[in-house]
Amino acid sequence: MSSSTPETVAAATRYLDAITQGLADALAEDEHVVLIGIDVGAGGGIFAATRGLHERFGPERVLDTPISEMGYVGAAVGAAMTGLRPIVEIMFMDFVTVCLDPIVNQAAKLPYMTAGALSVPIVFRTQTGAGRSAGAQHSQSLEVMFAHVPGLKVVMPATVTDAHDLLLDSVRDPNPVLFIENRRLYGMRGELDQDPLPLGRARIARAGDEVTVVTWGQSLRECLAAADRSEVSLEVLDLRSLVPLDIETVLESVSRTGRLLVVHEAVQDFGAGAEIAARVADELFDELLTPVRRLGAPAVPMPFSPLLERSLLPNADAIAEAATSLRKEG
Amino acid sequence: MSSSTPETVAAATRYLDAITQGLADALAEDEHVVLIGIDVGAGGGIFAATRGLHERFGPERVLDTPISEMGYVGAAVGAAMTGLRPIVEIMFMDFVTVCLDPIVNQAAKLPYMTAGALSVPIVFRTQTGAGRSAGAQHSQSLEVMFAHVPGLKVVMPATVTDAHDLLLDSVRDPNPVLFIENRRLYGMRGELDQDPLPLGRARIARAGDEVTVVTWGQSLRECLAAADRSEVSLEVLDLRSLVPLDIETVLESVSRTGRLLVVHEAVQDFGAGAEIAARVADELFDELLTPVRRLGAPAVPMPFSPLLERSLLPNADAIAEAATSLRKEG
Amino acid sequence: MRAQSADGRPATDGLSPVQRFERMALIRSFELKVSELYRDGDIPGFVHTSLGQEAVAVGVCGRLARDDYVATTHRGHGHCLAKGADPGAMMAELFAKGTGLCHGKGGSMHVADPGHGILGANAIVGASIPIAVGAGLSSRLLGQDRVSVAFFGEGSVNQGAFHEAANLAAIWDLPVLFVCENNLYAEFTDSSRMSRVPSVTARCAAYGIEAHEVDGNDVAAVSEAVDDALGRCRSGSGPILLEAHTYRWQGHYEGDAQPYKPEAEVTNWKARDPLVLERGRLVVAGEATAEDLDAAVRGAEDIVERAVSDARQADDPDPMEAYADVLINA
Amino acid sequence: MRAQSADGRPATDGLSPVQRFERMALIRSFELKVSELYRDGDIPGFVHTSLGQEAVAVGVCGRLARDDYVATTHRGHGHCLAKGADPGAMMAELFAKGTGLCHGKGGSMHVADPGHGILGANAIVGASIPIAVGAGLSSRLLGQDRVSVAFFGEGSVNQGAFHEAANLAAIWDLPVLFVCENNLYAEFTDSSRMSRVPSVTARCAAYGIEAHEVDGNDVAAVSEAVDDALGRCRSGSGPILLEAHTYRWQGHYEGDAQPYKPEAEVTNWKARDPLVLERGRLVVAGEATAEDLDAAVRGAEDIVERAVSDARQADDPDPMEAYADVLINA
Ligand SMILES: Cc1ncc(C[n+]2csc(CCOP(=O)(O)OP(=O)(O)O)c2C)c(N)n1
Ligand SMILES: Cc1ncc(C[n+]2csc(CCOP(=O)(O)OP(=O)(O)O)c2C)c(N)n1
Ligand SMILES: [Mg+2]
Ligand SMILES: [Mg+2]
Repeated sequence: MSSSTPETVAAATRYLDAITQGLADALAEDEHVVLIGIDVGAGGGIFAATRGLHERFGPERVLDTPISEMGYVGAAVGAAMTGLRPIVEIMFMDFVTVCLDPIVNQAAKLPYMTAGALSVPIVFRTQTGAGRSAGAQHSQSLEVMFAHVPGLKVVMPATVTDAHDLLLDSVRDPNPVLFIENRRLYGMRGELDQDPLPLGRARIARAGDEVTVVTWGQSLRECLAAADRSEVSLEVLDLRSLVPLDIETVLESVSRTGRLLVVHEAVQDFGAGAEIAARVADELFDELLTPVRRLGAPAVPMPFSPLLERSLLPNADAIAEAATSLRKEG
Repeated sequence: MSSSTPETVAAATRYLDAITQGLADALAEDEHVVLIGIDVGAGGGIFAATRGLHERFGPERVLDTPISEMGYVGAAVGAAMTGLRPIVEIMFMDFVTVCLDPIVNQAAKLPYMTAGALSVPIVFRTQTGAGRSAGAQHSQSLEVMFAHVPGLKVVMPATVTDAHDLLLDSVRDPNPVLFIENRRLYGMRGELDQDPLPLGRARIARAGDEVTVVTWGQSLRECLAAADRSEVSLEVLDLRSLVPLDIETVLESVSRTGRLLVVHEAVQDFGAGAEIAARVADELFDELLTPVRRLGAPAVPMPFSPLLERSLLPNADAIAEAATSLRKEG
Repeated sequence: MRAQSADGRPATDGLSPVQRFERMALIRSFELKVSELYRDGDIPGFVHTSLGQEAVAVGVCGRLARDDYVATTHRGHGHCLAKGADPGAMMAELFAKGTGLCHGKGGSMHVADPGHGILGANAIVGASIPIAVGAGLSSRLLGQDRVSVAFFGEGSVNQGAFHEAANLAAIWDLPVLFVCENNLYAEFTDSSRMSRVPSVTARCAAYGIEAHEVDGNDVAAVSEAVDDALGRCRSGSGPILLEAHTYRWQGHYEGDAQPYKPEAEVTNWKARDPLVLERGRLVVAGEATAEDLDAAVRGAEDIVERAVSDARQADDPDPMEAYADVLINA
Repeated sequence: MRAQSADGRPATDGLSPVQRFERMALIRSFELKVSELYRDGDIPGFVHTSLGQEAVAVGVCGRLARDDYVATTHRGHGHCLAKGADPGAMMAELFAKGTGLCHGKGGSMHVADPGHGILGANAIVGASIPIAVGAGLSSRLLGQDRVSVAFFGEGSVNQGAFHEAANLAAIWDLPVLFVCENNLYAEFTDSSRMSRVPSVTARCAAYGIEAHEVDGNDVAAVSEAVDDALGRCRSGSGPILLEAHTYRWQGHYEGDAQPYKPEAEVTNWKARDPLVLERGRLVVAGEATAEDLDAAVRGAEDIVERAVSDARQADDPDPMEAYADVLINA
């Protein structure tokens, strides 16, 4: 946990509580920080992530909005340009489709278009997470859309400590940051680090020497489970952010293992995994023992049926199998 | 030109005229086809692409809208669900940020979510094209955002005949199609094919045997110019559509040349080129003589300055250089 | 053969007062059962019931022809049942079974039944409004006399999609009936706090759209207002809005404990139970006896019981359904 | 030291009537020159001039303090000059030079000058409205008494962004002055065809926002209306809208031949040239002599000439500027 944070958090904290704590710490350490979103105030958020903050920090710091994402996300960008440091919530990642402009055309570009005269220190806080029958319009992982747009950082915490630490780092960052939680992880428990890894660095979540597995978000759990059960030795890297992309850590690992599997919950086709695969296949052309493989969701919308949905998401078995087959190939 | 098209088009047609002709043919051949957009009617479109259509087909077939993209694109989707075949214009591709929902969450998903009970035969017609100092909010090539979303076809005509033929194919397609023109090509002249290549097939724009260059949109011209001046023999493939992706034609070519360069105007990082690179590097791991390389714009918004802008776009020189260096590597 | 409504429109589905009661009883039973099943974990995903709002659904849809269109929201079960969707196929959909209306791929938030003119529930607040307007456009341009109904909550009026779509329907004089169910809340938020003008009727003046308020718990009043409006809609004079004042009995979603609602408010509204009110009216007017109506309620309960037991026994969707209906073969 | 405006606000920048005339003359000269330069190919990109609308820019900005905010549109030159941006740095920006306000990276559609409270022109119709609302939020939450002005055209009122942002400013009682320049056209479209309620003032009733119409060609009338409004905005009672009736002399963009405008309309509006009107008023009222005003016009022309010759001689941006200001170092 950050040294400037006064609060202590109980051991075995839930990911959701780590988010709440991160928000509270951000609000406490800088009076320019405000929370803005639908039902983030008195209601405490539909996942209870902001519970208690309205009471503690008051309605001038924690602002409920109408169902007007284009309006309030745009206003948050304007507020960030003029002295506030808003954390603005987009309830489900799928809803970026109604408020993409302030993120992609405004926040991401204004510092550049004004040659740095304006800055936009803002956190767009959202969550994704397929696997709960939320249907095709509430299950999308669209991180590649944002990683592709210059001027945005894209952060995807996969652990409890990162839920807290990366959130605080994001708020302190002078750039617009898209902070993507995963609601499947909200109930997960873990410890908060005393000495957090900064934003921009990948973490070796499990050391190994035969196949490097690069992932982020909820897929990390599946990858770790695969590492547990696989006879192949997997080195699991949690990317933590897509922008900045810590390609050095990835290259260092793959140059040791000679094999790479990229795993993500998002659709595989034209997904963020392709960038990592393309970079590594290029830069380690002579070192790679086997082709770089990717494992993402197939190119279909997420179905409602839990059975169908489960059949589409990369799970520990599929990951272990892909790793084994890579190991066998060369 | 399609056989069902009554009109004939003069030789050495402009790309822009081929679009107009494609729209006219579509309106003429199917009375369910309507055009919808800002100033597409009496005004004839800000690039004159719809000139004359309002007069010829009347205000019930060619509909001017208020500046309400979310409303009219959404309405066009609703119309496509109920018997019309709308061609709806989004004036600049950058404006998808104000109307992404009807494209990504509605049109792309409704057929799936309803198990095929609904279909959405619609063409989202838009244009992009950096290189004319249009600034960061009028210059983006965002095709990867759509190629990543299951349920959409993504078409990018790079030639005069494709401007016409692929447009007609898109209108006849039972699926939602994002049709992305390039305004830098509007003045380009060329011939209309008698026997058009169907949507979904890549075209070998130039045969060669040392380096395969895969591209689409305005970059095709640069690639062909590079092929002209390069001592290396380039095989240039015009992908024509990202979805469907004609990976077979790409694999066939690269398995002959052993080398691949992917070129696009969009930002390279997390761009569509990464998917093609990753696929080929995986499937032709043993055949590739050199790493797959990509050439796209660097991760910066497009600056206004023509000088700066030019320095960022992949041009014939850079393409030729990249090809030469690939040839030298192995 | 077909019954004629006041405006000469064939109204096969125009319900008699007793049929309306039956339909309301069906929705009531269905929603009560769904709430119970959700609590017990039999139904996955998110579920939003329409308990307390039955008179709006039936008052409106009871006056529509089978081929009139309806587009609705996350809270759409009642509208679908009132419009004629099969309760068995709907229940099977909520159970994510292969026999469901959408083969288990849509779920509660995406039930659709184009055969009954139901263009679907929708999980994006505001998104179905432009879709309904588009259906109205089809009707007008194809020379049909179908009306298109958009159901939405008062909270969604703050979305840009409402603003743009309402304006569009008005300038194009489309046969669209906007039905705003003002149930006082949007999620945990008292909607009157989210606009200085809580009256949706008053806000319609901005579009030049005729708007009327109606007691949404009085099915006869709603029917009458709708009859009036439909005639005008079909005559070509453009859209009309009805603001139906009603109340959401349950939480926003199943599982919401609703701490934000004053107890007296709940009590007062429950005292105006639309089924009880209509029962009283029918009996007093001599249109039905208490026994008839008890039988109607038992009939509804039977239908729902059968729907549940059929759904339980039905097969899961075929695993290949996960891959079907993404893109239709051209 | 500082002059005080009626409401006690320090108004260093509050312009006297003669200064207002000077400022209008500056805008007139600037825009005429820009039009000429664009025609001659000296200025790249898209350019939209504000000829004919000078009185709105000066009437509004002439009453603002330096630290009050302004956010504007594609047609923003006049607003920036009126708010105090340096004409030399602006012209250099339009020339895409390194000495430009944005180092040549923004251009006509993105001029910004935060030192004068100018949050930027914007190329996305409607996008600057929420940004201005956000600046108003900063002002309120940071306890400042700055007012935030959103300039926009009547065409953008049909965008969802306007609807959402206006409602938000109203419920949050923000110190925002909405200034709608109703110049009758949006691109090639007569805006009165795009809403049944062409009066923007009337449409404000939907938000409970006080709105007034003003003769936008009468700088004194605009000033007076603004003075009135500013006091109320700063008092905490929330936003106010002014609808300034005016006329766009030139085409939508430079190069547009405007076939869609009736000749008499153009003649009538040009007869109400805001500079001629104000000149007459000043002379009649004895506030200035014709000679004074001629001198003012010559002064403005000199400033613009100098701006042009400086811009011509200025250096292009450093090539490395293309890569700067994308992400700020954390
Ligand atoms: C674009 C978008 N924003 C937010 C949500 C989350 N959400 C779902 S329902 C709802 C409230 C809708 O309120 P109202 O329109 O009054 O309908 P009601 O639930 O009362 O029927 C919200 C905010 C969403 N689904 N889509
Ligand atoms: C979202 C979006 N849609 C369309 C456009 C294209 N466009 C630029 S200016 C304009 C007209 C704006 O009209 P109005 O708001 O009246 O401003 P005016 O040009 O009259 O100053 C349009 C449609 C755009 N830039 N952004
Ligand atoms: Mg409601
Ligand atoms: Mg205008």
